[in-house]
Amino acid sequence: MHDRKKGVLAEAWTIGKAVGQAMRITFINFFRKPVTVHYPTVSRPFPNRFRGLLALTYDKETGEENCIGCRLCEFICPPAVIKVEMLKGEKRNYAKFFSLELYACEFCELCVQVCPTDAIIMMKSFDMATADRREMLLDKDRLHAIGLQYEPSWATGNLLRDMQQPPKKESAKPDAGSGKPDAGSAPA
Amino acid sequence: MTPDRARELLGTVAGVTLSGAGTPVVAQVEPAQWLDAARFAKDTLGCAFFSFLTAIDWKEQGLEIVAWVDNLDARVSVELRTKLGPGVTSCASLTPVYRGANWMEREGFDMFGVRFEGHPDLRRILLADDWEGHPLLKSYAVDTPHPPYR
Amino acid sequence: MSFASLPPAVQSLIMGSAVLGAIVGLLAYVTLLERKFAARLQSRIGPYRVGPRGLLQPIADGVKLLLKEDVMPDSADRPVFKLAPVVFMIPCLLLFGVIPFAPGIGVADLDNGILIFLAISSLEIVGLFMAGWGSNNKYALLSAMRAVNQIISYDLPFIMTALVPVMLAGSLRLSEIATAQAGLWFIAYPVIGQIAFVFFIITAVAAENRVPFDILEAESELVAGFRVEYSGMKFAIIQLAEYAHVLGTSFLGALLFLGAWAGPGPVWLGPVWFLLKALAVFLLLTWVRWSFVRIRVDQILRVSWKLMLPASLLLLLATAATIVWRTPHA
Amino acid sequence: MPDVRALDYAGSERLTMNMGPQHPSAHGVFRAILTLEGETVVGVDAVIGYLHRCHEKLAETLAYVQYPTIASKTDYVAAMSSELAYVMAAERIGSFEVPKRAQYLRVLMGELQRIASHCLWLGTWCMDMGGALGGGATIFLYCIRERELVLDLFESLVGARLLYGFHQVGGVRYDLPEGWTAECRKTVALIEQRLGEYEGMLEDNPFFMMRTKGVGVISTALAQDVGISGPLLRGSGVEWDLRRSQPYSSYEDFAFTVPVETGGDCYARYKVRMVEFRQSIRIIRQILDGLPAGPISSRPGVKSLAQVKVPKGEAYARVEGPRGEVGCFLVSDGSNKPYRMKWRGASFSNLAVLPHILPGCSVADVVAIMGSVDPVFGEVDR
Repeated sequence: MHDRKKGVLAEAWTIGKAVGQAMRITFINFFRKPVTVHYPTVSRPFPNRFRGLLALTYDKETGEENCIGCRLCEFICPPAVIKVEMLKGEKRNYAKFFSLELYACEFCELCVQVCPTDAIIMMKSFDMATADRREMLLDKDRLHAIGLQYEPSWATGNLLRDMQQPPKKESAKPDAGSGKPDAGSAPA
Repeated sequence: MTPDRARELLGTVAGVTLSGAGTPVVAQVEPAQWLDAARFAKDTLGCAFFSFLTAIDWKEQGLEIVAWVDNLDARVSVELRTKLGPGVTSCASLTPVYRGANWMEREGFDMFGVRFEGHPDLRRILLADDWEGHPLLKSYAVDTPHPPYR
Repeated sequence: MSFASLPPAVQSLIMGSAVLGAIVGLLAYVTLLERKFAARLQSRIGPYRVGPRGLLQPIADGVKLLLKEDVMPDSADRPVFKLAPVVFMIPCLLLFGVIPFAPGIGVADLDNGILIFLAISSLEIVGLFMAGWGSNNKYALLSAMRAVNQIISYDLPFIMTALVPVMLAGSLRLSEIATAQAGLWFIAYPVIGQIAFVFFIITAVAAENRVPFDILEAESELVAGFRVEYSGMKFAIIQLAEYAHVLGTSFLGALLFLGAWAGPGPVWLGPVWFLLKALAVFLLLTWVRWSFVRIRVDQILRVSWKLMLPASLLLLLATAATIVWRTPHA
Repeated sequence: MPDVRALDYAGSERLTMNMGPQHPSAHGVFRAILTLEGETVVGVDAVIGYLHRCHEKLAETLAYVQYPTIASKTDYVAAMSSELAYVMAAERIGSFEVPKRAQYLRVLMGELQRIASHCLWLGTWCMDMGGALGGGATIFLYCIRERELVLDLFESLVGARLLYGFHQVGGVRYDLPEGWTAECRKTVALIEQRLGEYEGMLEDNPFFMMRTKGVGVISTALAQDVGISGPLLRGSGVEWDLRRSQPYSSYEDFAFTVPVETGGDCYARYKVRMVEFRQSIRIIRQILDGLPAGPISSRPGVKSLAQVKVPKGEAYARVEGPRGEVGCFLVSDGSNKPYRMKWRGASFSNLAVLPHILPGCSVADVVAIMGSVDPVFGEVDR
């Protein structure tokens, strides 16, 4: 504590200055606006690309469900929480069965990315706490209902794949992935 | 010390086969020479920095131990490897040369069941003491039932 | 029948109950004050959910702690474990018995009030050590040993510093120290007053075991120190007692240096002024607490014995010399 | 680990004290069985593994397209650098090229991640030293306040705050959204200003100096021998920064200094990290100024599991993470899954130094030293 080279008074002065400095900084912060968000009453604005609750979508024009039961999301899912069975139809296929174990989901957005029909998307919602674990086992109806309940995030399979598209050999056509920073604010 | 010079020097050590080019210098060592090769790397090549030690299970060809050391001043990396051979689970410990090998070898014992001879404190490190089997062996199936949690 | 015509014992009883009630109520809100103040220092809001702006938070805390399960370790030294919070609490509340809150208002205005105050103030260590020992917990034991070390080494400079105003006032009676400041608060006394006040704050922080001197709580090392095994109401009592001790010291600081109840306005505003000044001292202690990191036990002891104690002795000497110098020779 | 019995016995009773796995300063789930003589540590047995999740076995069962999203769970405080180590190893085996823009984005994220991670380190370290009910908590909350701003940037980029899944083999998955660069500039400017406040609260502060100077000295020889890396190694006087000595992902394009301190104590490590904060900000500014246009991935976006196949081979990719050398040793057998993956966690090696330096310290120093090592147990136990 006591530096022998300096005098006691000089030492006391440095200590006093440092102490004053620390207390000054806390005092400055006393007058800063608190950063706390009153969570359940006020919610932080979601960014456009928020990766939240998963949902299935309907086609906007025909009102049909988009999922064709191709099982790509089931294969890609790293924690293997998606289970799909396909129902063959005449014009197109459907998902006979679609379940998602949200309690093990890690929200990596790979299922969204691989979906060829933009059927599975993510929602701007994260508060899914529940007292019953079984409520987090989402079936097809629940997923469709969630899709109508919340606001969708920006990402869909096609948009994500476009963004990552490498330049085509020879014909470098400008697309969402190349060129200027991409317009993440455009809603899906 | 350059990678080439390191290669040249390592070539003079008995039981060392070199492969690859540039950095890292990959030295395939006979199991009997394992400790000597490491000591040579540290003392002669100046590889004082011990990066990691691990094992690879080549199924029927047995285990291979890999250690990676660096000479930080000359920026030369040396990868030491030794094939223990089928069925062999014992290997000389590098702890007399590198103190950092202590935990790495405990992990190797934990995951692969390699008995490092001369290790001061060879216990399981990541898994529980009463765990059965060595999970990173290829013979250990992913869905092997484990003793119940307590 | 007026209050003054009652027998002294009854007077003390009434006054004591009144002060006790007021202090316990005040303590509850002092915790809220500290939490709110600390929160703002840290860019937070602090408790805001219970009642308007969190004003009911202390009550909610109390109810919660009352309803909590009272866990006692199996191998604890039961009588000691149970008794410790009470032994800890009593001296902390007794402090308020000797403080005069305004001329004539107070439980007992003793002619050696400050000595009694300082004596009682260091008694808390008994309860503290009992708690540490009785818990049969290594963390608690270490903490209790640290506590004994620390409190003994900081009570000495604390007492020395508190003696400076005593010398300036020339009396051990707290009310006389207060009235002696009618002209000039002792904090405004040239040089000596300011140094003494700074020393008082440092030693008070140390004697209250607050950061940066809170090595006996030291939750990053000793989890919660001596109270690690306490829960429910016992924990609440310990917590309350700690705050009582801090508040008592704040009152003492306001009395010794800030002129106690002196202030503009009518006489009946005196206690209010005193309270405000005490709270200001309390906030200063809080501000120090929330601005520094903790120091190590051996360093704390070194600071005390090698720096604070000699320095406070010197200060005392200087005060004595000043008084002699300024007193006209008869 | 020194043999406790071999140490000189002063005649007082010894106390065995468990620090952790449930302990306020265990930084997760670390258990140090301390043998105490009074308040002095005479023996340490470090127990780890409480957070073991078989990452190395898991990697053998997951494809190259899947694992990067899980790699972020090894070092969850610096997820960007752990993901990068994995994809770099795969790219190195397959000699996949990465577009310039993607490389710059990786550096950008790595440096932002370093800021976020160091913020957390500073906060938790001060909390270890200063108490959750004291000045330590104040600095902790300030640091977390600033870290949140960086996480906000990540969130607006990838949509997640902690586990990003930003990298993929051949590039990155997300391009910058509109307005992101402006936001980023604002954030780093703010953080740079606030850094001065942290230093003002800590440096010259007698309490802080007493706690850190000369505490937990790691000698250069011990540092190399045990294989500690990152700020700890540089704090012990070795100039070794993978960004400088073995540049990856276009780090050679940027100007920055590698701080080296020779003290080897907690204060030296603190100084190194504080300089790194500023150097990261410097690199970020350079990237934002010179971010090239172009594709963000040399391979099309992930569509199926078998999309990325890596030829037979082996590679060791090392990345300078906030805690040091994050390495991924990958052995490929030509399929879409690795044959073997060894994860070299920086914290694992850094933590292994504790049994060598703790004996002789007091209990209070143990937490200060452990905090200065900055272990993340996701990476230690993997």
